[in-house]
Order: sequence, then C-alpha cells, then structure tokens
Amino acid sequence: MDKELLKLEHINKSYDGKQVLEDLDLTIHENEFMTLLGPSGCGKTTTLRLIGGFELPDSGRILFDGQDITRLRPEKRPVNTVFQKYSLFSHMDAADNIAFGLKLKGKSKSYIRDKIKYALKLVNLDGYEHASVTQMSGGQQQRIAIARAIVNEPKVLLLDEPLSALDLKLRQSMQRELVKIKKELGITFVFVTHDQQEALSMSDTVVVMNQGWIQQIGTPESVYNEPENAFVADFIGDSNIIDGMMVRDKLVHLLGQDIPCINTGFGENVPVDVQIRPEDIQICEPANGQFRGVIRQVVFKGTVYDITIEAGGFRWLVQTITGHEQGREVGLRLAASNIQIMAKPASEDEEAATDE
Amino acid sequence: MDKELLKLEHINKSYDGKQVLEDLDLTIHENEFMTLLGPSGCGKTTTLRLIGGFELPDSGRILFDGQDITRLRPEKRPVNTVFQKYSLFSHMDAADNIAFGLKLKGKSKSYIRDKIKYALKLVNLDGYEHASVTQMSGGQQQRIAIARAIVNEPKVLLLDEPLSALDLKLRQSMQRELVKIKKELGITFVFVTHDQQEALSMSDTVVVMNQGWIQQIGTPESVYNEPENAFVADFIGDSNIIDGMMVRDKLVHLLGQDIPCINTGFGENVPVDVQIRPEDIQICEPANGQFRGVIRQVVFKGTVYDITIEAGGFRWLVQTITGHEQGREVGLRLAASNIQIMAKPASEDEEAATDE
Amino acid sequence: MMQKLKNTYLGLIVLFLYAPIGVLIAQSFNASRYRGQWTGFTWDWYVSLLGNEDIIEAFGNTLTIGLTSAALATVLALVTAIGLRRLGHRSRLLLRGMANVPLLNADIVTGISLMLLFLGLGLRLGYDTILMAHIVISLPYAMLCILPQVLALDNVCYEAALDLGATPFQAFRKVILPELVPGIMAAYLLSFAMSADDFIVTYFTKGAGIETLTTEIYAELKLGVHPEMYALSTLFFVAVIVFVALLLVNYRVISRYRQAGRRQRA
Amino acid sequence: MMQKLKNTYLGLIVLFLYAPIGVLIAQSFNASRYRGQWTGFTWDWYVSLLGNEDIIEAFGNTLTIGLTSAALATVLALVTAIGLRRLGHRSRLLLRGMANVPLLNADIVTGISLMLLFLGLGLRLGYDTILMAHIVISLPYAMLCILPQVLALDNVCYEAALDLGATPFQAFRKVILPELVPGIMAAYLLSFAMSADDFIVTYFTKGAGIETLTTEIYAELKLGVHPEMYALSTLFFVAVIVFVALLLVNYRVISRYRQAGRRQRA
Repeated sequence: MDKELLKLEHINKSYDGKQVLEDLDLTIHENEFMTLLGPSGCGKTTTLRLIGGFELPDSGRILFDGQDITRLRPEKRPVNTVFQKYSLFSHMDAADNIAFGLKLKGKSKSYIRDKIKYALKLVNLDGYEHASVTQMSGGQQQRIAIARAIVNEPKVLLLDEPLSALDLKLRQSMQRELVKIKKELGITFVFVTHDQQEALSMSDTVVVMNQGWIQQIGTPESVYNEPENAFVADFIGDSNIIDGMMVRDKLVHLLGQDIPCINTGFGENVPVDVQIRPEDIQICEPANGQFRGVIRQVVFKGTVYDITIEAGGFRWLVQTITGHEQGREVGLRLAASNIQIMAKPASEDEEAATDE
Repeated sequence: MDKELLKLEHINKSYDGKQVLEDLDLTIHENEFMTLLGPSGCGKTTTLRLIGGFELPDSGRILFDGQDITRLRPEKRPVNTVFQKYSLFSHMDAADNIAFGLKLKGKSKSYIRDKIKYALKLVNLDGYEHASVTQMSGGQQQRIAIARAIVNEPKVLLLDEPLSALDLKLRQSMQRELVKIKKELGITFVFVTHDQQEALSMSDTVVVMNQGWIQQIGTPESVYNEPENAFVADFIGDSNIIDGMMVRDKLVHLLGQDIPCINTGFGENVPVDVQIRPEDIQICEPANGQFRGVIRQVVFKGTVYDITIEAGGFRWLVQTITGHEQGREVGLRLAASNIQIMAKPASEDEEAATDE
Repeated sequence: MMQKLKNTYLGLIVLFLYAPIGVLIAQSFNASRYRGQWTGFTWDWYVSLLGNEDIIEAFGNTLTIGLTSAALATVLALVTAIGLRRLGHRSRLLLRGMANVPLLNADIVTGISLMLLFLGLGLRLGYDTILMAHIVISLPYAMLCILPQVLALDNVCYEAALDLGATPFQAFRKVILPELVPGIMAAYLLSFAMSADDFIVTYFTKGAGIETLTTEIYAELKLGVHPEMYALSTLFFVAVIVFVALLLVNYRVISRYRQAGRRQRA
Repeated sequence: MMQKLKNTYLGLIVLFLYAPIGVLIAQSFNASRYRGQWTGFTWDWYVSLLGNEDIIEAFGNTLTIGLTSAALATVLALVTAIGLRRLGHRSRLLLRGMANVPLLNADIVTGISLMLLFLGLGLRLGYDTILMAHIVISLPYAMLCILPQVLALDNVCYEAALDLGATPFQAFRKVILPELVPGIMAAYLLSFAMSADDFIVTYFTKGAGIETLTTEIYAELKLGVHPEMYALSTLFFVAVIVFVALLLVNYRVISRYRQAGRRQRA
C-alpha cells in the first residue's frame, strides 16, 4: 500500500448527547479505494463529513499529509465531495456547475473549458455542456456531480452514498464506471454505503462500522471470508451463526458434536461464535454427515436453491446449485477450512444485527 | 394440477391506440400460485385489472368456472385484489378496513368479529384491531390490505406488485409469509411482479410477458433452465446469449467451434440463440478448454466472483466460487447439458431486453 | 451576539405586524373618547355595544349570511372540483386559471360589477343580493381548498372499495367523501372568513336598510369618533384568533393525513 | 348525456364567476350614462378617463406605492424567512402562525388599527402612511410565498458550494439566492397586487388630498353615476388578467424546479 495520506486520531463526536463516533482511529492511504460500510446510524456519514469539514469533532485530530486540518474550513480543504443527491445547482447548466469551483479559484477561461471537456469525457457525458441539469436523469446528475468535484483536482474524493437514489441496473453500471474513473485519476476515494454488495465489489479496503465503532478493516475477501465478529458475519452476506465452544486448538464443540476446524489461539473451553456460509455446507447421505437433519423448505432463487435444514436443533440455511426434495432426511458436512471461529462480542455493539 | 378456474380467451386491449395486450390466452387453475412476470409496460398489470373487472377488454372473453364474467362489474366478481399501495382507507382503523366488505354484505356482528380476529392472526398482526392504519409501517399496511381482501373469501386473490414499495429485507420476509398464507387458505393467487427473484421463489407457475405477449409459461425451474427465447433468458438471471448455428441435432456451431449439446429438432444449419448461464461455465487450463481466452475483470460479489473473460470474440460472464487472477490466459469448458438452444425470435417483441 | 441580533429582528417584525392591533385594543379600553389621552381603564364601550340594537342586528346578518354563503360555496366548489377531475389536463388547467382570476381582482371592481349585474337583472338590493355576492367572492377560495385534495385523490381507494363489493355510490359516500373532510372543512371556514371580513362588496350590493358588522362599523365611524367601534373591532380580531385556532386544528388533521401518505410512499 | 350535463354545469360556474365583470365591461362601452338602456357602443368614457387629471394622479400613486411597498415587503419577508429557518421547530411554527393571523383579519379592522397607530405616533396621514400600511398588509402574503421555498432549501447545495471553495457569503449569493428567485418573484407580484387592489386600508390611512385608484373610483361613484368609473374598473380587470399571466409564467418556473426535484427523488 502507498504512503499514509489521511489520518483520523481518537475522534469523538456526539449529537444531542448521543455518541455517534467513539474514539475512532482510521488511516487512509494514497490511491486507496476505501469504503465505509454499515447500517444507517453507524457513523459512516459522520466520519465522511468530518473529513469534508462539515462537522467538527468533539475531540481528536484529523491529519492530512501530516498537517492538522481538524478545524480547517471546508472550502480550504484539499478534498471534494459527491453528495447523496440534490446537490447540483439547478439554475446553472452542466458546464456552469462543473466550472463553479474553478471560477472561484480564478482559473483562465481556456483552462476551464479544457477541464470541462475532459471531465465530461471522463464521466461519459461528452457534449452535454449546455444541458439543463434539471432535465437530466438521476444517473446523469450524479455523473455531473462527480465531474464537478474532480475538476478541482482533489487529493481525496469523498462519496456519500452517491448511488443510493439510482435503480439497480443503473447502480451496477455506475459502480463499474466509478472504479474505472478511480483508476484513471489515480487519487484516493472514500466511499460511504450501506450496501454490502457495493462495498465488496468496488473497494480495495472495506471498513465495517456499527454504532460508532469500527468492527473490522480489511480487503473485501478477508471481511467476507474471515469476519472478526458476529456483526460483520451477519451484515455481510447470509450466514449461519451458532453458539459454540472451543474445546482446544482446531476443535470446536458445536450443537453436540466435536467438529475439526483450523483456528487456533482461542484457549480451551472458551465460548465462541461459529460462522458457516450457506454455500460452504455439503448435503450428503444421512449416514455420512456430521449432522443429521430434515429438509424443511426449498426455494428456487435462480442461480441457487435456498434450502432450510433442521439439524442438531438449529435451522441451517444451505445454498446449493442443484435442487433437493422437501421432507427428505439428509446429512450435513462441514470442511474444516470453511468454519470461521469468532470471539464472543466484548460489548453489545458487536452483536449480530437483528432483522427489523 | 387441479381443474381450470379462470380462463382468458383471445383478449385484446389498447389504450390511446397503443396495443397493450394482443390476443392473450391464459388459463389459471384452482389452488395455483401464478405469477405474471415482466418489465413495466408488458401488460401484466392490465391483465390483472381485466380479471378484477377494473378494465374491459376490447375483444375476447373471460370465463370464471365456465361462466362468462367479461362485463361483470368489479363488485360482483368472486375475486379480491391487493393493490400496490395507498389502498387502505385512512379514516378507518385496521378492523374497520377489514370489515368493510363484510359490512356491505350484511354479515352479523359476531361473524365479522371472528373473521377480523382470524384474518389478523393469519397476517401476523394479532391485536392490531384498533391501530390507526396511517400510523402503520408499509409492511403492516400491506398485511392489513391482504387481510381485508381475504375475509371476503374470494376464489382468486389478485396481487398487484404488493411488495414493491417495501425494502429488501422486509420484502423477502413478506414473500415467505405470502406463500404460507396461500398454503393455509388453499385458494388461487395471481401475483404480478417485475422482480424475477420474487417470481421464481414464490410461484407454482411463472408467466413471462413482454410487450403484450406471453413469452413463456412454466414452472420456475423450467423458465430459468430452459428459456424458450432470448428475452426470457435475458430477463431472468444473468446470461451469456450468443448467436449460433445448429449444425445438426446435438451439435451447435458457436464462435467458430462445433460444440456438442443435447437439443434436437431444430433442423440442420439453422441460426439459433445459444444461452449459457454464467455459473455453468468451467474455467480450466487453456489447453483443455473448448475456448481459449483472457480474464479481463474479476469482481468479488460475496458468495461468488463475477469474472469477465474475453474468448472467441465474445465477453463471457462467468461466475465461480473461487477467485481468479486478472490477465491470466484460461480455457472455458461447457457441458453439453448446460447449453440451452433457443429459436431466433419470430418478431421483435421477443428480442432480448436491452439495458436501459 | 449574532443570535441576539436575529431575535431582536424577529421581535421587531412581530411588533410591526401586531402594533396596530395593540393600539386598537388599548383604545377600546380607554375611558376617554379621544385618542392620545389615557384616562383610565373601562368596560363601558363593550357594555354599550351590547345595548346597541343596530349592532346586534348587523351581527346577526353577518352570521347568517356567512354561514349560508359558506355552505353554498363549499358545495358548489366540491361538485365543480369533482367535475374538473374527469377533464383532460389542458382544459382543467384553463378552468383552474379562470377560477383564480377573481381571487386577484380588486374587491371594489367585483363589488361594482355585482351591483351592476344585480341592478341589470332587476333585483332589489338587500339581504339576498349580499348572500349571492358573498357566494361569488367565496367560491374561488373554496375551490382553492378543495381542488388540490380532489385532484390528489387516488383512484386506488375507490377501486379498492368496488373490489370489496361497494357500488360506485357507496364507494363515493363511504370512502371518497371521508377522505375529503379536511379540505371541505378548510373550504367552509375560509369561505365564512371571506364573507364575514368583506366590506366593499357588501357595501355595493347591500342596498339601504341592511348592515353587516363591517358596514356598520364603517357607517358609525363616518359619523364621528365612536369608541364602541374600537371595541367591536377588537372583538372582531379576537374572533379571528379563535378562527385561526380552528383552522390550525383542521390543518393538523390535513397534515397528519399527508404525513401518513408520505410514509406510505417512503 | 352525463358528459353534456357536466359541461353545462361547468359552463354555468364560469358564467356565475364572470357574469358580473361582463356586465361591467358592457356598461363601460354603453353610450348611455344609464344602466338598462343600451344606446350604442362608445369609446367616450375611456377617452374622458385619459383627460381626467385626478385619475392620472391616482394611477401614479397606486403604481409608485405598489412598487415600493412590494419591494420593501419582499425584502423583509426574505430576511425573516432566513431568520426563521435557523429557529427550532416549535418557535418556527409559532411565528409562522403569528404571521398568518393578519391574513385573515378583516381589512376594515386592520385599516382602523393602522389609522389609530399612525395618529397615536403623531404622524400626518398621507402618502407615507399609505406606504407603511401597504407594507404591513403585504408582508404576510410575501412570507407565504417565500417561506416554504426557504424552508425547503436543502443544505446540501450550500455545503456543495463550500466544498467547491466558496466562502459562506459567496455560497449564499451564487447558489442560495438564485434558487429562491421564483419565490421572490411570486412574493413581489402578490405584494404588488395586494397594494394595488386595496381599498379600505388605504381609505383609513390616506388622509385628505391624496387618492389611489380604488379610493378615487369610490369617491367618484359616491358623487353619482360615472361611466368613466366603469371604464376604469374594466381597465383594472384587464390589468389583473395580465398580472395573472405573469404569475402563471412564474408558476411554471417554480413547478419546473419542483418537478426536477421530484425526478431527483424518484
């Protein structure tokens, strides 16, 4: 990873007596695509607004390239923001929107014209200079917002759920475009979203947040495959999360069975959370399984079947490519490498998110 | 399948000179969960409204249990409807909403009270008799709307995208509940949606519609695995759809290669559309593949990786459980049973839906 | 500092709007007949009001004309709004525009026009002509209250009622009408306010021998200084306050419905 | 059949609203001084209007008072609305309510109150007092136009401007103010209409020797039948039509913005 660019140290922030961020530390590197991911109210947007300068922390520091910018006004910071929506100036056309920041900085006309042309090309809106922004679709408006931000050549581009107002197909194509733009510009992106799919498919680094705490920082693969606690496991993807007991290294006691796993270092006879992804469970003959159970429900989802199996007193969610017959008795097998052991949460903040 | 209950014969319908339904025939059986699936403007909602009596066909007949109900007024039909949204009477509480139809029919007070209690229990809103419907969440409101419809003991319940206003998690749990309610009541459901996932996971029969035509009728599995044309293949799930040529039975010419398949009866040297699901493609060493290509993009999606591979002049979408390295040369293998051959569309209506 | 300046400013605006009425109220309790000299507090002017039969009669006229004209204007507005609902978009816009013109027209022009019309039709100016004139001036306001609600009505509720076995008439009476209650209430209250507040249209259409409160106040003030009239105006103002409270309650009901709608959409 | 009935009904309603003004217009072109007898078409009354210096002067007063009071009321409303924006929800609701009370108060009560206030302050009634009175009556209407737009302003645009390097003052001038133009225009036009249309408040606050168009019409009509006044009223009505056209254009602009907003949300 490149050198450190932005550093948040011991940030605390509360609104109306409610603690939104608690002793937050975060380091963002040059040229990184970092995503802050979490449910609403987890503090991800507040973190972004602190970096943008729209909020001041109650305590703590923000360093940019080693310099303290904690109390610098937003208009002086080397960052630009793409907001969730409504942020275009509706009385200006596309080109005037894009030129807004450059005109304030007193750039020359020819410089501004070239920049507008370049930015529109980058966001795939060649020739839209004089389009009225109120006539544009949601996707086009967000592209103009991106163009307006990047012509100022920020060191860091902040994106506050920029795609949340778009429909699914458009969102997916904008995700691909954003990654492309990021590569072309070679600057740092800090992206906020509550959509785990979006976070996984776009980012270099995913920061999972909940209730003002950072739950886990890692690559998309590590966050998905090796969640550090039940909240992360549950929030990202479907999961079976079961209370277990670590008997000793590489052996976990689960629903009455001792099951081999590959985790070590938890100690002996320690209560743990055990996570198994639904696609990692094999269905076999009852005699061959580690657990024996009955298929309760089979739902065809297109690519996969969602199969609910009651075994060992737990309703397992299993995903398979082939269908199975409802009511049949089956066995379940777990490969040691697919079992993820997680320490029990130290505080309630790390507990699994409950369905609303 | 049980006996025929509802029959639409040669239905034509146009608005303002635009043909919405064209010579539509559809048979709905007793106790069937039928879903009408298609993009907006495909005529699915119009079909439902014809059954409900809110529209009259320009020509054609609607038979219920053998009797012609084409011109029967909505209030006289043995069907009830759950609307998309806004349909509760906001000046009445939950119980009065549910009792509305029963009171009009002059049922006794005790009958009505029992029915309300039963219906609220069925939709999991025990004890909400006197709740103000304007204070309820979207999911609760739709449950009340379902309760209000079913207390009238319709033979057929029509559901017009009832879940489209709900968010993802709630929608999924309501899908499960609807299937449960359907089983408990044992009546016919006709469900309209544009969400293919929803259609596949709930229905006995899926009717795929586009531009006023029925494209395919079948079980969820058959519609997904054996689409009859490129529109269905593209609309339901991700697909690779490639122009091919049927050389003879069980052999198709595809991107310069002759590939074995299992389809017969297309004739010799006939142009066809070939569909391969992204999860059905195996990546192997270049030397072992039927096609040889280069990995262009790898996107981690959680359960699977979306891998874009350029091979034989086509950009293949492949889904795998394990990751692959971008830029590497690989081979692609297709099992004969995973290749779906489809006749070229007879009219433009059946062409693949284009991304907007 | 900034905050204090802002509060001072807002305070001045309120003072600006309310100082006149404050002076009026003070004057109505002033024992002296004359402005500018405060000789003590008195209820006298209010008491003498109650003994003034002309005023009692004018009050009766204001009340009955207001209640009747508001009721008729509201019914006409409701029927018109429902008629407009079924029209095409263009003709609807045109008719809405036409209904709004009288809103802006100077009251004195409306008054003269109505007088000419009534006289041209050979009517004797009196109670009936005031009533008709008040319907004409209230109707655009009543439309303003009712039309948006009628146009916003979703067909879905009507169809849901049919679906559950209601005839079209039952669906209208049991589902559509109750949904419109807030708008109808607002139209009635506003029409009544327009009727009760009006001076100039009444003045031109009333003929001799009949007065409403506003014309009575005007007539008495022309004859000389009458502190009773200050008392009457003060009572008028108090009535407005009560009235606004009623409107606010009604507005709360409307906004509760609106919020519910918004929640449904969200 | 049903359709025909409905169209007839809508036609009657329009007739009901416009018949009075039709009679007025007809009378203004009637060669006879007297109602009820049509002796031929004439432009005479319009021509004699132009020769009437009193009326030309009254027109000048209406125009300058209207333009000035509307400008001042609009500026006051804008500043007040921005002040209200930063207030808490409860005090905002209270102040909005207080600003609405004068809207409903009978004009005659407002007129008497203002007269008492001005006399109490020792002012001589005349041009200046009319101007002040018109600001007081226009201000609530101006607020009504501007406040919703100011409250609906999204902070996001302001923050986006800061983000792009604007100082808070630049952000206000270049981003916030242009977004408010439709509301400001509406407030100005409506305030002007209120000022120009007013009779009774002007009557009580004008003093001797100065007239606006409405008081001039009233004064001349009291002296006897003056067909010139019918002509003047007709012109007044035509001005209202032009004015409504202006408002509609402005409304189009507002609704285009609104639709854009709605599209963004959808």
